[in-house]
Amino acid sequence: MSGIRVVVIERELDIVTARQAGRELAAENGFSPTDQTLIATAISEVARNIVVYAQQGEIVVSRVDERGRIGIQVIARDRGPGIENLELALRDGYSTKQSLGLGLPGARRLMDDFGIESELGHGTVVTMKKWVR
Amino acid sequence: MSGIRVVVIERELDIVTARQAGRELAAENGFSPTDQTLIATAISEVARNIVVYAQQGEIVVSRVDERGRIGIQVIARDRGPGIENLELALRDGYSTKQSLGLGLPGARRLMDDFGIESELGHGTVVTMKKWVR
Amino acid sequence: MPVPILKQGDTLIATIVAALTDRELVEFRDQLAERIGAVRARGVVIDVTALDVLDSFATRTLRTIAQIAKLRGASAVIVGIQPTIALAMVQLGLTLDDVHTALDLETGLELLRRPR
Amino acid sequence: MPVPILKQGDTLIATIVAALTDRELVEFRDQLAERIGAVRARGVVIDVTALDVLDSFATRTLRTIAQIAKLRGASAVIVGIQPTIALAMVQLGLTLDDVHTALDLETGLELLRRPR
Ligand SMILES: Nc1ncnc2c1ncn2[C@@H]1O[C@H](COP(=O)(O)OP(=O)(O)O)[C@@H](O)[C@H]1O
Ligand SMILES: Nc1ncnc2c1ncn2[C@@H]1O[C@H](COP(=O)(O)OP(=O)(O)O)[C@@H](O)[C@H]1O
Repeated sequence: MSGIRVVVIERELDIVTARQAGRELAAENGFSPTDQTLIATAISEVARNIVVYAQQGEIVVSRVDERGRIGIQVIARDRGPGIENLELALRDGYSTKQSLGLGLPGARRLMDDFGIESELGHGTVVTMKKWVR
Repeated sequence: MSGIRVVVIERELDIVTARQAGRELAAENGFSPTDQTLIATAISEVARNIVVYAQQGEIVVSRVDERGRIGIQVIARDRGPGIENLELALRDGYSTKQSLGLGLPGARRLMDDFGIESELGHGTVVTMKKWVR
Repeated sequence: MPVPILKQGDTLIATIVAALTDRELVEFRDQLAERIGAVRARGVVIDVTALDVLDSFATRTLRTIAQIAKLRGASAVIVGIQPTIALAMVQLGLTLDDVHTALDLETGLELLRRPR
Repeated sequence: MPVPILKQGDTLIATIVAALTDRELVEFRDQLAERIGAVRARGVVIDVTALDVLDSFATRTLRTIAQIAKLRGASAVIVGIQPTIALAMVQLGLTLDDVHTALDLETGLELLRRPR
């Protein structure tokens, strides 16, 4: 029951690896099958964004324990181009690649906590958590 | 026909208790079944906000008599994180949890009077009234 | 209180018998998604006649249930929204535009029997 | 891993047997479009039972496949979306409104046999 997994993201296959790592850690920490799928789906979205927009980066999934509350934390981190307008990027349907634009706002809905930091030219960090119910 | 009820809000079940207390008081004070439902729905929204955003707080429903006008007053009070931008929070569709964002603006439409005070780090108080027709 | 889900032919009938907490509603959502598969249901009727309030959370969950049913190959119909509750929903700003609705169980079942 | 596409009468049955990368999904899309012509298919069933996740990219690709099939004269049905995956899709904001869905292979084939 190790508490942390790091998946380097640089190819499409790594998206699958990352979401499977997240699902396994969630299963080990008592998340329901439903929540395992929600977490895996959120990871898939942010991992794909790394491949598409930043080419490479990493996903770190870890167990968290905040004042007795058990959960899982997902950090998606890259040194890509960054996001110019975070408010826009979090809006349903907004996409600079004419894709669905549901990745970031959707991941936010799938998880309990969601935060994003980005600096143009320096990269993006998405931090998400979900708590065991 | 007591004129005041206090419901402590700290679990989801308390949302149901609070809206039922509001409905009963409204019924006792001559509100139509339609208005009873509108009041109960508004209470449900502000009570859920306490559970979701502040974890705990209370709902106070009371009979009011302002210069012969009979009504019901609902106060929803918590010591949660407060609301940063009240104007935004009252806008249809605005939500920091990616939910529908209709709770506050909807409750305002359901009631006759609606006021909200909030201080960051200190909590939120919503005060609403509806008059017997 | 769990929501009873009955099977009638290839249709599931779920009758919400009392005010539900958010958690109970979410559990009902997940059970229904499972049951559709277990009984190979082609239609689902959700009777909300007994609900005291349909607030934004409940309405969103009902819409989610209808969308999940569709992805599982079943049509969902919400029946029994009472007049005062319908008014409250409209004033809140909730419309269920994309969800099938019918007056009551009978008309809901009729709606499902039509060729889809 | 390529997606096997079988022919049964005038119907193609494609079974996704494991999590697919984006590229594999796109290759599957293009192969299916070809095969519809090669076997003169009137219907296509895509079985996604084994998929671990249906995220926004996969859902968009499935919708594209259904639309391509339509333009090539074949009806497409997506079958086997599991309950937890259906929930994740709805929460993401994905609904497949315009695409036929059925519980499993059997009901999917049934759906295609009905007069179109
Ligand atoms: N890691 C990232 N690096 C740079 N830009 C990003 C990243 N993730 C998201 N974005 C930007 O935010 C927009 C919205 O992202 P998202 O909601 O996932 O939708 P989509 O990927 O379908 O466009 C993207 O179109 C892109 O411009
Ligand atoms: N009691 C509260 N304490 C802190 N923030 C609140 C409270 N009530 C509402 N809010 C904030 O106001 C926003 C809008 O609330 P609301 O209109 O009820 O929509 P929703 O709850 O669907 O987000 C919420 O997303 C939240 O950020």
